[in-house]
Amino acid sequence: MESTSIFEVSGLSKSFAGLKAVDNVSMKIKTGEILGLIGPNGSGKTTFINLVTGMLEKDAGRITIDQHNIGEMQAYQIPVHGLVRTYQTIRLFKHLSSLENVMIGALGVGMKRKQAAAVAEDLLEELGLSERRDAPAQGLTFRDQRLLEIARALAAKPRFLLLDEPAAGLNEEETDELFALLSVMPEQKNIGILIVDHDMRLIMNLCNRLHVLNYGQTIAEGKPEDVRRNPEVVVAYLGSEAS
Amino acid sequence: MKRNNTADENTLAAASLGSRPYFNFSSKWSTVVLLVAILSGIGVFIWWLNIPFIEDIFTSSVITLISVLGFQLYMGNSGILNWSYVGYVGIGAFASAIFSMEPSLKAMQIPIMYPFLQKLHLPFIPAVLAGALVAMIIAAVVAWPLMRLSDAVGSITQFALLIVINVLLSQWAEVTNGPRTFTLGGSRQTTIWVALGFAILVITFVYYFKESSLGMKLRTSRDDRYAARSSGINFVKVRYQGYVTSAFIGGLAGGLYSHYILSITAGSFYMSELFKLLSMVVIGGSMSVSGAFFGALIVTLAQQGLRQLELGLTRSGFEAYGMSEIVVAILMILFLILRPNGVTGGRELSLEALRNLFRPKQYTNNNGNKK
Amino acid sequence: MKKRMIMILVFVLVLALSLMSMAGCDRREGSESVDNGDKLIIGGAMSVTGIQGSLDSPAMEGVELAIAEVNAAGGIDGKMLEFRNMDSKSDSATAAEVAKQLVDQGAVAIITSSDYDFGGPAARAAQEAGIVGISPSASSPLFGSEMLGDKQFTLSMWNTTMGAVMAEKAYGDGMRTAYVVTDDFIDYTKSLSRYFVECFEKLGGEVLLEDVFSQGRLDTAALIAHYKALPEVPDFIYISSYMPDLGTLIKEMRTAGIDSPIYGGDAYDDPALFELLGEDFGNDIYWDSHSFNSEEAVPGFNEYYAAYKEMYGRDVDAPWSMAGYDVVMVLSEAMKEVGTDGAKMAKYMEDNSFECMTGTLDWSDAASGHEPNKAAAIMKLVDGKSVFLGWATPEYLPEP
Amino acid sequence: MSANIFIEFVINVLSMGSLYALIALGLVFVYGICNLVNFAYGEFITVSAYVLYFVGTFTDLPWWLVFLIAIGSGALTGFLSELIAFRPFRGRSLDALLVTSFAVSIILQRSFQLGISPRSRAVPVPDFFNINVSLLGVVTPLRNMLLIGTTIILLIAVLILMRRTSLGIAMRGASENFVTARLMGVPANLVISIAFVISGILAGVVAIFWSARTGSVEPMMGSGPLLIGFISVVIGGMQSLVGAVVGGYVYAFIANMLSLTLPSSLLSFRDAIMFVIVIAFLVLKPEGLIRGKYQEERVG
Amino acid sequence: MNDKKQTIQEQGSGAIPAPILQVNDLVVGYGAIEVLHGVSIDVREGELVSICGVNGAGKSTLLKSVAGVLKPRSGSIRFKGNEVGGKKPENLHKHGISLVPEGREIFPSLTVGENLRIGAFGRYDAKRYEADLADYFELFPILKERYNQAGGLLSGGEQQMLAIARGLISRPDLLMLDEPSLGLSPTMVDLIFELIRTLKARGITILLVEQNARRALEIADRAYLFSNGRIEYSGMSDELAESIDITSVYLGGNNGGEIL
Repeated sequence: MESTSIFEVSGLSKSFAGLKAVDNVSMKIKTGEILGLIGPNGSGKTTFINLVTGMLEKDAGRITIDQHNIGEMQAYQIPVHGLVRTYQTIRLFKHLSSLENVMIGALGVGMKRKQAAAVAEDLLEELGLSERRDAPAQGLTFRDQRLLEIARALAAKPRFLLLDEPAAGLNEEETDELFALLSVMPEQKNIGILIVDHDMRLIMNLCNRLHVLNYGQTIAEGKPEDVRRNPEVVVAYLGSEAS
Repeated sequence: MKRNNTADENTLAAASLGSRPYFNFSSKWSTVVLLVAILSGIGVFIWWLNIPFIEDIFTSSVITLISVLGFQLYMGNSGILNWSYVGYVGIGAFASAIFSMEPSLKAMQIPIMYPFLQKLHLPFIPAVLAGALVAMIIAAVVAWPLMRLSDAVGSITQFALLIVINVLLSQWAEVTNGPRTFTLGGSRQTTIWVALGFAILVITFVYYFKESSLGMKLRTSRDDRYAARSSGINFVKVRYQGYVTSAFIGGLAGGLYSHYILSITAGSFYMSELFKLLSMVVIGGSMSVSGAFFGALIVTLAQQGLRQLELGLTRSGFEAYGMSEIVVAILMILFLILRPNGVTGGRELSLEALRNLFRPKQYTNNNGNKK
Repeated sequence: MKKRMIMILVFVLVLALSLMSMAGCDRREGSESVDNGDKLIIGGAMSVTGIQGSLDSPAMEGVELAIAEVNAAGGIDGKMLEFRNMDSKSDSATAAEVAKQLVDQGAVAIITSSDYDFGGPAARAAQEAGIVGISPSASSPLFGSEMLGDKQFTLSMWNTTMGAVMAEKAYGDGMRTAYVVTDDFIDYTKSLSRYFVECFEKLGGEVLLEDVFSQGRLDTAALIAHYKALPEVPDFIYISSYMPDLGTLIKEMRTAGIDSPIYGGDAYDDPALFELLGEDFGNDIYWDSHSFNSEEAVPGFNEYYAAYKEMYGRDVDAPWSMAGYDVVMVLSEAMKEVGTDGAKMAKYMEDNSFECMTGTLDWSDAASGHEPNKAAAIMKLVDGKSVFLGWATPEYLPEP
Repeated sequence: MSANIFIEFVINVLSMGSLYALIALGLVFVYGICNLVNFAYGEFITVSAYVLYFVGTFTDLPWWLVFLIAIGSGALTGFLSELIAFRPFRGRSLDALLVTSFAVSIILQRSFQLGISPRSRAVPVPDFFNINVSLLGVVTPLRNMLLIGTTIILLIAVLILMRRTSLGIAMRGASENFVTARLMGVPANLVISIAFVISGILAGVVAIFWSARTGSVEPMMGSGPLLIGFISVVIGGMQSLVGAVVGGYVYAFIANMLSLTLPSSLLSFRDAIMFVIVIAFLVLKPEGLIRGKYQEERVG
Repeated sequence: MNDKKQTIQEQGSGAIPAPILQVNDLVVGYGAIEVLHGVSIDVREGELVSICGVNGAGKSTLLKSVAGVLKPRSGSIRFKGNEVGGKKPENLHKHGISLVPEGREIFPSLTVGENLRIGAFGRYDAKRYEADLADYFELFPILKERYNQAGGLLSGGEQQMLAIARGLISRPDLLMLDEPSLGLSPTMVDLIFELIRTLKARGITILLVEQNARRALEIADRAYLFSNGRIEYSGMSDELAESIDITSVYLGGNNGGEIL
């Protein structure tokens, strides 16, 4: 019913003081699928997200959504092209109410106020946050803050959602809830999700495909069960035995 | 619950309390109504008292209130202290004075004034508005490159800007009569009613601004500018818009002030004025319009009280001149330490807040739906 | 808990202060009825703080002294005088505001700050209320009935006199070329230079260069450089400025080896300046002022000195205190004769001449601006001590 | 004639620059550690100048002891103001600190007005300060030479402190990374107190030379040096001690150039010109002048 | 150096030495988030204890709490028998806790020598310092070479060496290393682990947080496996390495990882 969009990154590179944080990474996501981006600490995942969302300037590479070149844009120009993100350390507008937080997501992509409010109301309802709609975001529980951040991202009606460690700080039960929420989202909303997380239980079960980084380079790609058995991935995570 | 989305922001904001039938009109806009009611109440009472000097104090406090509201509009929503703000108040004051003064009077008082300025002549209210516009345009011109700076650098540049404005106001003799007093001819035009009228407009506007999408966007840049950016908000742009708007209100306050006091110098729009505004906002609570309102109220009362005290003490042989500033400064530091969000704690005065005041506190972290 | 305690304290403090401000109004209402009671309030909108403080504080001492004297002699028709000063903080806006408050408290006259810029707004408030406003030593010609209204006076000679006297003095001393430095801070400093230059040039003198600076933004290096770059060494330097920059400038010029005589106006009459210059630099400096602290210059000074010493326990400070004293004496004479009505008082002051500590004083009528007709005292600094040279009235008086 | 003007110019730049360098150094010490542009710094200078006035006028102590007491009082003011006013704000927002220092400045200023007098007081200085010396045909007061000498000695002292002693090295470390320095056993309170004390000592020295130049002290005298220090620090790059010193001399150079070249009618706009330069500096290369922790932190 | 080694050996020959660090039921969090939900560990004198686990499991948080950077919400931290929870980092350093922070945190504009000098700040002893310096130059020859260079100009591996030397030079009773191999090239990682092994041989008590589980378990005496702010497994490291499928802890279990 809805068209398929494609988010494509090719040859993305970035180095800090000579150190290659992201090194020639390419990736492609379609709406309706969930791609997991994993790798050991310091492998360049967060840098990757910062690059594609315009928070950092890339050294080289091309980033497009359906032919729109978003790679040269400022961070604030990107959401309107259908790409939004969340943060590992939750970044909410702590003095704004839950409703306002979500509305911002919609206002940010140019929606009118009335429409934004309606969208926000619906999303709060959907994520079970309606009761807290007028409470300042900083008073919410950690779980609710996570959900609220996702709601804010969804309010922009994105085609692609980048989740940076959404399960960090959640307990097992909450992670299960998150899984339930995310697993149906691609189809329901026809969006593509790129998720970075360390919770392998979540990643392995949620993702259609995985993309593994180490030292900023792609070391593996493919179905979760394949990636898991990939010796290079295991070495990246656990280290090699001493030679 | 299906909601009717044709309602404007008022009802929208109030809808949280869907389960509270007796209060369907906006809980949020009650803030404006309450503040305006308090202010006009005091105004009418003072008018009824008919003591000229109290009326004067009130009028000048109302002008200060307008100034504080403009200051809060930017500081409260963007979280950035605008050190140069009083400079715009000064620009507004001088510009409107130049606009409204009789050309012949200008020629007599400031013979070296540029001829095109001497020729300008506008009636009072248009002159004040034009003065505010001048302040706004100057802000619009100088501020753009400064807006992307933040934190320490931002503060420093704004502070430097204030000094530049002050030097220009105090030295540009062809415009402002230089370091000497600029005296407006004629009688006082900013009466108690004019001031009150503008104050009511400005309270409403500042509150509206806060709740508008621009205000909301500005507030996001205060809370987290990274998240704001990734939510599609160009925080440099919204800051700029907020800054310029605030300069307009500052200029407005300046124009009302010059037509109230009738003799102005650049020194009136410098450190001690900035300090006064700052103390009001800090004591009242910078994040809410009510905070600026009550801050202005408290500091004005304290200063007037202290001035009487100064007088009393001095008459009894103890020189106490300058004490009021010291007390206000200490008060401000105490507030910063003990209650950084001021008396209002960053909240707005509203009917609901009033109700809560008279209700035992029973909620700890759940203030969404308490009984 | 502690926090709450402090919050409550703060609240109580604010409440108390606001009540106090109400108490202020009660007094006002009281004082209105005091008119037929037993005291007359003389309001003071003088600056205790800020740059003007150094002139106004001594003047206030003179005011208090005179008030005590008048009251000791039975007051005005049995009513005691009360002096009520509110600090105008060397700020024109504050001056206007406090003057209004004083009017509302029932003041029968306002003594303003000793300067047009800081005192003018208070005088305007007095004029609006229909009462007399008078400045002890504002010398700008703007301080008069033309700019401020028909009930406003200054006890001081105008800068026309002050500038002219010094121009004639300098020319008489054989000075032909001048380097003039003007502090454009207030009208006083600016107009003084203007009249000086006008008179000096009329006499045939030549001004080699007129330099300008602003109080608080003094750049001695620049001025000295300008001086040294002059095509010829000027006979003397005329500086129209104020303390503290005045002191710094003279001291730095002397230190830089510039030893031309320096001439100036009444702002030089500041003990802080004498002390600052000391024996080393305190020579060859001339100025004119309102009076001088000696029996020789002012008959009756010794008596004044004794009364002052008894009241304040120290020597007479600057001659400004005498101006303050005179102000009260003039006001009380007028009140004795015609009562406290502002218009009548003003008329009386216009019509009569007064024998003051600061010399004989005769105001012109309101139409010609209440121009004070007065002699100037000429002084010289010798080893950091001021020496009285005599009284002078100018031959030629420039138009204000 | 022109040679003389040149020599005089050089002497002016060197002596004024020395004074400005000391002022800037005092500001940057606190800024480096606490990120605080200390508005009350001008009042530290005023305190010392008043002590100079009181002790010098009302006692017969030898001049060097008077100077020591004045410098000590500056140090004490720095220490106490940190303890009472700034310490409670540890870890709070930058603006809260700035506003506090602003309030402290107002409190001190008004206290002088209230407790001493709004009028200026003549500050006694030892006679040799006013002796003139002739240098390459230019007459200049000896105190200018003393100032240059004192500045050199103080700079060397500061340099030794910061480069050779553990405390100095620790302070430099703390200004780069406070948390890590604490992990190495560098006590936060000590480092911050020392920064304020050094700032106060420098304020004391500045007070001596500043009031020797103006000859007097009055409650508002601190604002002049504060602005000068402020400009110098910005020119020099905010964080670095060397930068502050260089900034002081550069400022003196620019100011003297403007004094010489600007017509006197424009001279009063000099501050405006200086501050426009400052703003331009900050806008064009904020990261070049202000290094390290002031860059916006990278996300993630 | 030598006398210290001996004391440990003497102690070692007797009963099990008392724990030098004992953490009980530690709960730590930032803002709304709780990171450690009741963690208990102990470290005995002379031991090398390793803490492994995926990113975000709370390993660094634990070290920061022990070092005094973070304040515990509840639970106790006892060091050499004294309660130290919530004390200031500078005081803890004086008591002998030294943390080599994650990301090295070298003072970039200070020279290598000055970096080391700060490391000894809390426990500076001129005589010992010079001797130790000479000793560390043997261990880290590169530091001697670069002694007068600014810390920021060193390569990542050199910086890590410097950070470790800086942590050691105060002769701490407990050295905590936070992810020393992070972001280093494989050869450099080898070097660092070799170094840690040497330090252990010298009798230094070490608490090591390391993502590289295989290597960490290889050199550690004992290990704790963290997951989600809790201890998942603990024990002697060789036993751990054999008995648990570490891969599943890191990369999710074969089937134990099903959700719902």
